Amino acid sequence: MTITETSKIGIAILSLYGTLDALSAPELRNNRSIIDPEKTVVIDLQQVDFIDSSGIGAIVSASRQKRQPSGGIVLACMNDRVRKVFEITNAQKLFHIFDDTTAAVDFASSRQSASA
Amino acid sequence: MSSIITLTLPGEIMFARLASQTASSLADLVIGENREESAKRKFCHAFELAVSEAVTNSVTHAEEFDAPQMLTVTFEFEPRQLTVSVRDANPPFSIDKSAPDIESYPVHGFGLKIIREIMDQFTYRRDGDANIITMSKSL
Amino acid sequence: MNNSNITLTLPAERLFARVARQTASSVADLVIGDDRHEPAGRDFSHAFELAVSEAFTNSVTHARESATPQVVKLTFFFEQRQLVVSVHDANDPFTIETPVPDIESYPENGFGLLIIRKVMDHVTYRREGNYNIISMSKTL
Amino acid sequence: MNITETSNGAIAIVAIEGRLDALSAPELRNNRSVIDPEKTVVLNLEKLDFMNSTGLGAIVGALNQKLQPDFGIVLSCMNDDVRSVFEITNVQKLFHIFDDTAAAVEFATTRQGAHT
Repeated sequence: MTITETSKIGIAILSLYGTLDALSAPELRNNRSIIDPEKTVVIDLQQVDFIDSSGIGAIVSASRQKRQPSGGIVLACMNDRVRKVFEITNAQKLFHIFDDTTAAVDFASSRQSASA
Repeated sequence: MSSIITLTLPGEIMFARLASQTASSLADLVIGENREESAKRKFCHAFELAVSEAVTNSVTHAEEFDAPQMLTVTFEFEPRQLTVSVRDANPPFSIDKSAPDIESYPVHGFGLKIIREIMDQFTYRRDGDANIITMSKSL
Repeated sequence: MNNSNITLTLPAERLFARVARQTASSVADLVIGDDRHEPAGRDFSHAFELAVSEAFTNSVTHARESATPQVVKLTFFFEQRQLVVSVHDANDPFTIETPVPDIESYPENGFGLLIIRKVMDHVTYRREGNYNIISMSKTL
Repeated sequence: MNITETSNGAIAIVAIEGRLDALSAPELRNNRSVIDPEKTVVLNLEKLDFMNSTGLGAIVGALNQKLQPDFGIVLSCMNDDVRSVFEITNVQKLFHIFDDTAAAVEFATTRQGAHT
């Protein structure tokens, strides 16, 4: 898996490409923006071709790093294969999920300023 | 440090496809992440094609057995090289057949030439009453 | 399509979870045949990708430290439109009757067996000598 | 493997999708337009992901059925993987190969016209 990081209006956007499983999960867990409790991060899952429970666990643990768990991680562009695994585990309940990164970033920045 | 992966399957034509896809995913691991796309693509395709040819050959030359024989495909996985061998219980054969003459519009006989062209090493040996062909390619 | 028995033996390392998963998907594609583009076909393959990825990762996570390298063996058996995959390892015994994780507590693990149970029709666990065998099957 | 067939005048356009190997080659060999000696066929290989020597043999075999070995089968849109199999075996010498299907159909139509 590769992670491309960009940022917009103070919000970090991590675009994941490839497989998010036990082998690649540590890469996400150790990402600097993920670890920073103050940083709100949008994770773009558009190019993720496979995710399993290790991948879900890494994303859930990312939100535990954040000062306000429900707003620190915002998800964007879930394809069907990714969405199915979120729904099986009910993990979609823990996240705000948007169809495109622009909407996700807007939401993230509104939450960021609201709680700053 | 090398790891051994073995795949055993019935000598039926549908399994040539399975073996070639397993070979391709192993080749993908040999390359790892930091290779650019086309080099990765070529290395994976080389193994997908070579194993497809080798297993197809084993299956198509196994007609005289009634029940399908089991084939064993063994991969030796190393940091910069992948070696794959295909073992079957067919009669002995030679891998030194020359490729067919193109002007005769041939429909058979390309498999061994393809393997020789895309693999670095390609050898054949007899082991008891089994054939073992071994192919390897390094990065 | 007669019945067919395929085995794949891999070192018990995370690196090889993808080979296990992709092989499972290829076998599932053989069972589906040409309607692999239909949603039902795609779901069937994806179910085995998930189940095998989870089972293999569990085996790796709980593999014992030992001199001899630990391996995980997968066997695939299919007949008509049913595929059975079983995962063998030499780890300590375990149970598949794990509770469903409570999502509100932001759990980080425990999802693996939940996913297997949800995507497969039948899941059984048994001990054979000093081997664990978890068998999972699904009918198209 | 899936085969979809369309036509343009007297030319049949046969598009192959997926993998052409020993398992799927019979489907191509038994295709009505491929078998018909008088029918000129453009084989559109755009969606062909993988082909081995058995698949190649099926395509050469198709050409052998045709009254016109020069243009009975015209090929279009090969990806690099498929092209490498043609080049390794030199079989590309036996075919006219085009980068897009429209050009292949035009070529086949003009040759067909010249011959009837």
